Amino acid sequence: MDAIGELLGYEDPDKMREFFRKKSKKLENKIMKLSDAVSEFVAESDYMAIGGFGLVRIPTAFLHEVIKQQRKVATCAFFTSNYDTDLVLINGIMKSVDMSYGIALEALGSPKVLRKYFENGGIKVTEWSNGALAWRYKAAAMGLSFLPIRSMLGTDTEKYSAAEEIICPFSGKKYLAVPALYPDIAVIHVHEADMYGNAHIKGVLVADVDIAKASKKVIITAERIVDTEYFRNNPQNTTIPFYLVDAVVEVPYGGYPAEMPYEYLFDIDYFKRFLQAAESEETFDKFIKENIYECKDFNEFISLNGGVERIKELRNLELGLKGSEL
Amino acid sequence: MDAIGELLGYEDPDKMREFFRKKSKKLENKIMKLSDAVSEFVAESDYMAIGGFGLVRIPTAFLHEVIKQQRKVATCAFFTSNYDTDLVLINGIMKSVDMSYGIALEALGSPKVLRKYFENGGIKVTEWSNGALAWRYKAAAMGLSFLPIRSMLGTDTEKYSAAEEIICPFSGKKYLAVPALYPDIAVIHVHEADMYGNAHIKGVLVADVDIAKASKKVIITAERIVDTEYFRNNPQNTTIPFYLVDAVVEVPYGGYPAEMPYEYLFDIDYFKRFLQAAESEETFDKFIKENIYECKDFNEFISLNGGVERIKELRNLELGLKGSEL
Amino acid sequence: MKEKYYNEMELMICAAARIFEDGVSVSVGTGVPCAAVMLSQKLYAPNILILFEAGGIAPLLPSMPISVGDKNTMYKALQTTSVSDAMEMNQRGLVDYCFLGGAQIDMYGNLNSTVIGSHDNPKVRFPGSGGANDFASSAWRTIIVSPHSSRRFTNNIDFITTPGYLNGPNSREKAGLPQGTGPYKIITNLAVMNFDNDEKRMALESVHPGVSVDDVVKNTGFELLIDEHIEQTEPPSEDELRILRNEVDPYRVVIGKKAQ
Amino acid sequence: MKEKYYNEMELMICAAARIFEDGVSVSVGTGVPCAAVMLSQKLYAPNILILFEAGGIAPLLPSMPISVGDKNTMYKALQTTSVSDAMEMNQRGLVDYCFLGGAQIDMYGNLNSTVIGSHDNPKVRFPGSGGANDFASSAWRTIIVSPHSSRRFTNNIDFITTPGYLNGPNSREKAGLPQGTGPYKIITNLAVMNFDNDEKRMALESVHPGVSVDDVVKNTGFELLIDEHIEQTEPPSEDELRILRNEVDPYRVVIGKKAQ
Repeated sequence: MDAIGELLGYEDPDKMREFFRKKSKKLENKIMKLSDAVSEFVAESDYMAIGGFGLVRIPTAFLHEVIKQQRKVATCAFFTSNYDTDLVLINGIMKSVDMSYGIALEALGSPKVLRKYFENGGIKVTEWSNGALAWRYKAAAMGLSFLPIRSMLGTDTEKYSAAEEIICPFSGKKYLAVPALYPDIAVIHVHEADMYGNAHIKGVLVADVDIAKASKKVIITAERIVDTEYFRNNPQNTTIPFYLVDAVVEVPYGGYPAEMPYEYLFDIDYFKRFLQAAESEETFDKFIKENIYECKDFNEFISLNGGVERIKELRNLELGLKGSEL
Repeated sequence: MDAIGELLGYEDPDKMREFFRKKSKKLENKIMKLSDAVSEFVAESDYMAIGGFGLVRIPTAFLHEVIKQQRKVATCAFFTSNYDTDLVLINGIMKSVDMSYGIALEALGSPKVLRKYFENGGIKVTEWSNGALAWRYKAAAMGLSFLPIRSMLGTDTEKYSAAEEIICPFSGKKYLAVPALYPDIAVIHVHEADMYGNAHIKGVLVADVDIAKASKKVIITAERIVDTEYFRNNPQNTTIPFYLVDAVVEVPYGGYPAEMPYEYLFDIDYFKRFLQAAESEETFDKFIKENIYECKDFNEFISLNGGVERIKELRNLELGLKGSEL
Repeated sequence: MKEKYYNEMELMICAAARIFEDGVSVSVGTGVPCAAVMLSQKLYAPNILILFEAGGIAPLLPSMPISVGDKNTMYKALQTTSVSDAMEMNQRGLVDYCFLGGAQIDMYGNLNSTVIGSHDNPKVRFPGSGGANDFASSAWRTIIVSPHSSRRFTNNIDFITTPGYLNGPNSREKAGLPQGTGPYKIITNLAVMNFDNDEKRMALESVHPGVSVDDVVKNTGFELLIDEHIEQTEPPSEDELRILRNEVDPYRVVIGKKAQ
Repeated sequence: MKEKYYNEMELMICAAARIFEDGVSVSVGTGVPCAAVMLSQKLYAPNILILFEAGGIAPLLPSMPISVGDKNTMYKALQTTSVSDAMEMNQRGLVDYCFLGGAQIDMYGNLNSTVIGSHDNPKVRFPGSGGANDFASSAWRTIIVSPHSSRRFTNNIDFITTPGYLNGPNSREKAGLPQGTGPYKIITNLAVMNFDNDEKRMALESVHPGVSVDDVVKNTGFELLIDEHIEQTEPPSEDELRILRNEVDPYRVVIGKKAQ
């Protein structure tokens, strides 16, 4: 089968080696303000990758700031993604995307207004499975221009992808080769980071380690900054090592309204309001205006939605305290 | 270049899928006595893989028991290996091996007697690099019959390997495809394990996670058995999950004379005695007789070499206590 | 009559829960699949190994997850890991069952969760494959849960997101998919179906209480293989319902929804 | 005279330590390479990123490791990870320098650490590639440290374990190795050598104090490229020796050995 999808985010591995060679490996203070990180690192030509999964560990603060600053990106991976890519869509200049999952908040439903971006034919989609996109990141992370996989074969998902069939020289079996994916920018929300960019993620890692290795620029937003001794005293805590990272931004509750494992649950009420608003352009524009454009910063957004009191409730829910229930 | 080495440890991926399908995924008590684990699991036709690196985290107790019981294996991966493969060689029935590194205790020297096994032409060697063997395990661990790599190309290491050159369909670049490696049995020494086989390794992981995934049977030897709650309360501690594991053996100091990171240092004096003895067949046979055959169990071996007092010294050295120095 | 003591959703969950042998591994998402494995774990298969593609392995699910990576998917889990690790476990042959759904299903069990209409100019755009294609490619047995209608059960499938038996016998193997895998059962609000071993086509296995074979035929847009004698699906037992309602889904997150 | 205040091993370590720009990453093993990066870190390149193939990343080496995975390689490390992770970091282009040795070296910088004699019936069997082939394949610059003798520096190399420039210009690229990589410098007990940019052949860069060009030629089994004017290797400075002896290797684990 010949795949007819557009090949996005791919580069020659030797060209990427040259790029990675030039990245600084110094222990430098990379802490930045959120607004500066967005204005300095997000460019219109960028392919953006976003960490987390579904309603979990989304770099919301960063993405809200991207919208506030009306920074646009050229394309994006819709991979295990919900609220995150919804936010990227709002800026609406993407013409092509890699997509394994998107425009749905899993069990909660789908934001109608954003689905229209696709149904109007305004966005060209290259199809993948979650595994395929995870493996595309992994190929790049391994320093390879492709990885063989056993998914997608024989389906329209293969046909509308940009993969190529190959034969294993040992078994003679057919495999699908997926091309490495090198995002220009990745944004990953973590529990702890130090000033150099060493970062610790608790709970499921999704594809974030490979995304950090695959991406040209990596922005870490962290619930809190910790001393480097935190990592030196337990180097197994280092989920993402400093030399991959370009900027570190401290944003307490920076994942809200998504869940931060072991810290606070997602705010299901917020997401219901979001989906409700997304029923029409008008209500949606109003919702985004109130929750993003008119909030002077992320703290104001949290305040608008219940503030630290709401976070406390979500924290109790996350930790299963006080007989609180979802 | 056409590689002329013998292809060892490879199987068809679909055949391996059938094998893995049948492995029990139940939470069963897998704790066994050391001697039973050896007699039940080590077979003469086996390809054996050994965890750890160099002088670090070697499953010594298990391997000493293999020798005591005169259990032999058909072949073995000499990968980052020192004392471990030296021990496997002692039983001496291997006709072919995969080798990236062996018969040397790194900076300390090489056991002359064991080098002779190779210099007498009695063992056929398929050559690999450390990376290549790590990636062969990883291919199997990923459910693939091969992985593309960028090492070994153009060298005699490639020529005497069993790899195949392939072309990347995206970049047009030449890669070396290394075949998946599926050991029949793997032995891995860990810090903590529960009765089901969940295992935690501290410090460098070497290739042990991939080895555990790639191998048909996996034996865990552990410094200590812990309650399953240890893992359920921090599931990021699970370096090797239970469903990969066939047997769990509790052996305190089971890595001695190798280092167990954060617990005890390697016993450099022992290794010097070992190398000294390996200067001649006669002294070596005597050394092995005393240290292995004539020890009724692993505790007696430790006692012979200084006992728990020596372990205490090595522990102080490992932890850098009391101004103790290597 | 049946509405007296159970609803369609409860029946579907119970029918699914009975499939699993003890000690099998099952990849699940949110909703019905998750309720089914929880029920199965409590009643039939205490050693069932549950995995979520976001990386939660063997959690002691305290209640229904809403997101495939949320806290319930890692509650008292035996490991938290990554998407590729879960997918590679599957690719290695370690996942016995997966649970999927789709907007369209054809007679070979191929699933569409991508678009209605043409790919580049869709009438409706769905979320896409997610992990469905991966699990259906490499898990040994795929279980499909779906509302039953002739619009959904159609051979005019707009897009094969996820492989069933593709074009029939041997076509999975020819495409390169792992040997011996494929769709196993389909559970709808009307019936349970399976696949004929030779033809790899969908066959009726049992109809739910109160449903006739004809009801199923009318709501299926292609020809089902139908044996002369079709059993009735075992209705939920008292035990199943008690545990489902009291322990598995006390807030009626899943069983409170309509099956269609 | 020179023996008065330093030995050959000390000179080699100091010559190697001066190579590194601040902020580069270096893969090292035990012995001279490790002493050199430790010295470099203390004197010239405080931000040098040290990595060990067993998985120790950016440790604050308190003293010389004896094994590539031992406690020193992870002491206050910023990450402990795996062989494949370290090798993939290298394959991605993130390792600037690696340090290697070998039993034989030819004029293209190819190394043998596998056998003397034939492969299948060797006179001497060495440990094999270890990680050497991987690092020399993908690290940007390979530094070779070796005793200098015509037996070792020979074009009659019995086995190419680890790639230098293979058969000369473009042969690495033709073989499929990553672009722009290859041997960079060779440091022996007699001299420092590098590689001619066009011919990819070994060229003399400097001779150590007290060593003549002729001494180097006599101890090299192939024709070296030699410019008319050859510099003298800068001898160890007082600072270098003080730190090397007091802080880097106080127990003379490396500097107490003979270079040959």
